[in-house]
Amino acid sequence: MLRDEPVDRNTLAEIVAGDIEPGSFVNLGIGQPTLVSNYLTAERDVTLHTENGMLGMGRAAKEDEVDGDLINAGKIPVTETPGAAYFHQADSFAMMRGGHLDVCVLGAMQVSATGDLANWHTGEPDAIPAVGGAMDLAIGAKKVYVMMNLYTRDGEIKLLPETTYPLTGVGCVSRVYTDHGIFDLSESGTVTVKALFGMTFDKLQSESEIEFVDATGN
Amino acid sequence: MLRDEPVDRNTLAEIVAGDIEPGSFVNLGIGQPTLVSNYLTAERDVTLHTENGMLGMGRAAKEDEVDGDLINAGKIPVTETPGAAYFHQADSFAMMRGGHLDVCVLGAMQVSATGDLANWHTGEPDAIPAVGGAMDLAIGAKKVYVMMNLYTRDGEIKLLPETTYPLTGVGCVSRVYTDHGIFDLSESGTVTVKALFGMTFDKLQSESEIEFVDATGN
Amino acid sequence: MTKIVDTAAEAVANIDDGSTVLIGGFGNAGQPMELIEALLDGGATNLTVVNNNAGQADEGLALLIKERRVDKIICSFPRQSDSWHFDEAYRAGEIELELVPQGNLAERLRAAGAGIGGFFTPTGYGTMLAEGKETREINGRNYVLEYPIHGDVAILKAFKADEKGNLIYRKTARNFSPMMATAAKQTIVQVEEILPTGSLDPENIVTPSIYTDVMVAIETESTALAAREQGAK
Amino acid sequence: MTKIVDTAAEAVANIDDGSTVLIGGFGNAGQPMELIEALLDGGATNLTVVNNNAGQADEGLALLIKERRVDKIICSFPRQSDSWHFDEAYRAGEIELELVPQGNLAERLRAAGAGIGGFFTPTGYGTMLAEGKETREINGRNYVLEYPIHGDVAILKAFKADEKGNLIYRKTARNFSPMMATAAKQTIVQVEEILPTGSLDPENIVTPSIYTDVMVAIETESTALAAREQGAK
Repeated sequence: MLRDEPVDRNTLAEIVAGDIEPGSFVNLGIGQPTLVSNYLTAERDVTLHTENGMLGMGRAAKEDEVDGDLINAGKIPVTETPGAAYFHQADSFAMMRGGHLDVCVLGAMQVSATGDLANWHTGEPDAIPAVGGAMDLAIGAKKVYVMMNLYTRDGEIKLLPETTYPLTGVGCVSRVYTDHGIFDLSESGTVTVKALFGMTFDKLQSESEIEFVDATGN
Repeated sequence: MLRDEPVDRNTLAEIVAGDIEPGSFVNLGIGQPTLVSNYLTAERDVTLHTENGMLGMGRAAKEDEVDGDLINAGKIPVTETPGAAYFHQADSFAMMRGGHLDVCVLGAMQVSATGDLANWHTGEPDAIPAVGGAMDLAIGAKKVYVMMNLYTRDGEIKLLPETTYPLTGVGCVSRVYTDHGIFDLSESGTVTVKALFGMTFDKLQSESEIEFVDATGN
Repeated sequence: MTKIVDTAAEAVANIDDGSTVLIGGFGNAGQPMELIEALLDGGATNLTVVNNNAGQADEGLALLIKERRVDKIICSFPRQSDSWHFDEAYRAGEIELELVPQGNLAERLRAAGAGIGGFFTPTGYGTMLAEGKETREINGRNYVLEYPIHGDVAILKAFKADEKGNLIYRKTARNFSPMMATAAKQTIVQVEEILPTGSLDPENIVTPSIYTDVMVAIETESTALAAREQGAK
Repeated sequence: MTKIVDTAAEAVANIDDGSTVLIGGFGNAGQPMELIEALLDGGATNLTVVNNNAGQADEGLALLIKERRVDKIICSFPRQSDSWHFDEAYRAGEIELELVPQGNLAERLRAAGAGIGGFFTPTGYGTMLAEGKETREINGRNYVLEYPIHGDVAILKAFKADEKGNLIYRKTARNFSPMMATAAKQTIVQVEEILPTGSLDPENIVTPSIYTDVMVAIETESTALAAREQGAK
């Protein structure tokens, strides 16, 4: 797939949603991945997991629905869908760690060619660290997808031969969705480019020492 | 305590029941320990645990109460008491292993002076082994009591310096109730004789190399 | 997504020879008799079975063993007064036995479902069931290292389900089933009744739908027992 | 046996200086605000606190930290937009932080309650949070060895209790409380309402009475929220 322009976050969320198999159980990380839920139509019958103890999480609560006892992992009030189930935190993380979720979609600061993920800590000495469920989510599904901008605000590429920030998980990411393209990762470090948005393969290859394989169908 | 005669199983069960603190959570093993429940009056407010997934187990079911979905660890149909709770086998054994029960009462083939317990296997080569929850029960309470006859049918004493049968648990028994007396065990191997029934201290001491301490108050 | 099928035979149709089959139940309570019968009729063989027991009398798991479909059983309490089919197979050297203390069995199944690689348990330390196993003293207590037990398939009995696959159980028939549902690649459940999604209170679900792959509604004695209990109130 | 007391102050009266206190809640959901306030009023200090977070805004755990009663916190997610009291204490070097991935935190609390001496978890392997920890490859996957977290006391919020001490929770306010109830020497619970024993369905109990030591009935917003939900049906 090729597009002339980079895609915006909503378009990217729609693309991710389209790649999730109907009937899947999915955890959407905080931030950009949350947008995916807007494109998961009822017919897709996707069940959302929130790691603070619920399967069948619904949309964000409207003002008159807000219930302090019903929040998501980002501490945002949400709603309940029919067929939902509540459970405690140990059962909830057992569900992730045990590989029962079909897909996790996470944000990232950096991803390596072999699927190493850095998304919790810049490593700056004065930063107060907070990991939450990030390391559990990183290893917490059959497929772990990352959704991020390909470049930092300073123009540095975030898909790297090796990450430089402290790791969240080792070799855990299978696919990366970005505003400039979609990438399948592999243990060997070969990265298959599934789609490019407003960028040529040559331009991409010129920016990185990663061994890219062009599968955009161009 | 001294009595002129050995005590029968029911009398011994009544003595054990009398030693269980009001409000305790208790697991009674299969066989002789089950008799203890007959002497746990309502005022004692003792809650019975059965390792197949229940707190608040009631008495054995009468004929018209028999429910195949409500059985105890011996697979005997039982009843439910107000305030009961059901849970799965992992939670049930977590309750034992985590040391939450106040007392377990178990049968035994042999007990050592240091509290080693043998109650699951004679070690005979042609015996089909079956352990069930025995090893979990052995380490599964704040206090583990044994109830047994002091002698085998062949007249061999079952409270020994060291067990000869395969172990169920190491150093786990704190007290032994028998037809001939009651014994407190210790890590050091010193056994304190709390009561004797139809037996003198000298007779007991003559039969064993255990270092007995007479606390019968005689 | 949970698939609802019409018969026990369809439910167990894709259990292959050589599978590790986790079978729910403690004695007969919670034992999925109809699924086991279908498995017997279906002919799958060379199975490894995980259950607390090794069958009672002449039904369910006991018949699988009688017919020599089970190469190996992992259980805590095989020998009972009515375990004659197991006893015979065992004495004939025709079934392998891995004896596991009951709490370790439950915890090893939980570990499999929870992605835990191994755990240190005090149960069995110093006994012949820990021979050859790694041990460690932690904070003054001795432990044995035990590993997860994974299943290819779990066959379970629950009480009620909703169409989405959420499950509740009845009384002590719950026993091993919630762990087994998490520990197998495929979980097949017989339930008394499948209700419309939304009928079960989300607070009371014991096995969330994510773990249920195949369901079949089969009414057993449990339905009558529950009705009797309701009537008595 | 569960003791029922009349006030939050009585409930927390015997929490000693230097205790390890497990505090339920994920953010404000399930956080036992009234018990924490009583702990604040009671003056206990030099505490080690275990919670998912390190307090929000100007209530509950945040105030305990503001008042420098907490020497150390074991949590997964201290830094939030409104964690200013923690941030200040941390930057001043006046609070020690043990950062634990959330699932490992939950599992370590469960292990403490379940008598497990340690367990191998894949979470955190290869990261700075596993530095110095024992690791092991098991069946081709890499794991970190983690140990239980025991508490001297747990202070929790549940939804309903019966007089015997059985507990149920409400929605995602359940979170860490069921594990914490099992992991502490003493478990203290604030509940919306204490019902006569026999009022709760034995199938639906989340925390069995054996884990509950002290209870106090305190009505909070949860009661109104549940009533609103009932009304909406």
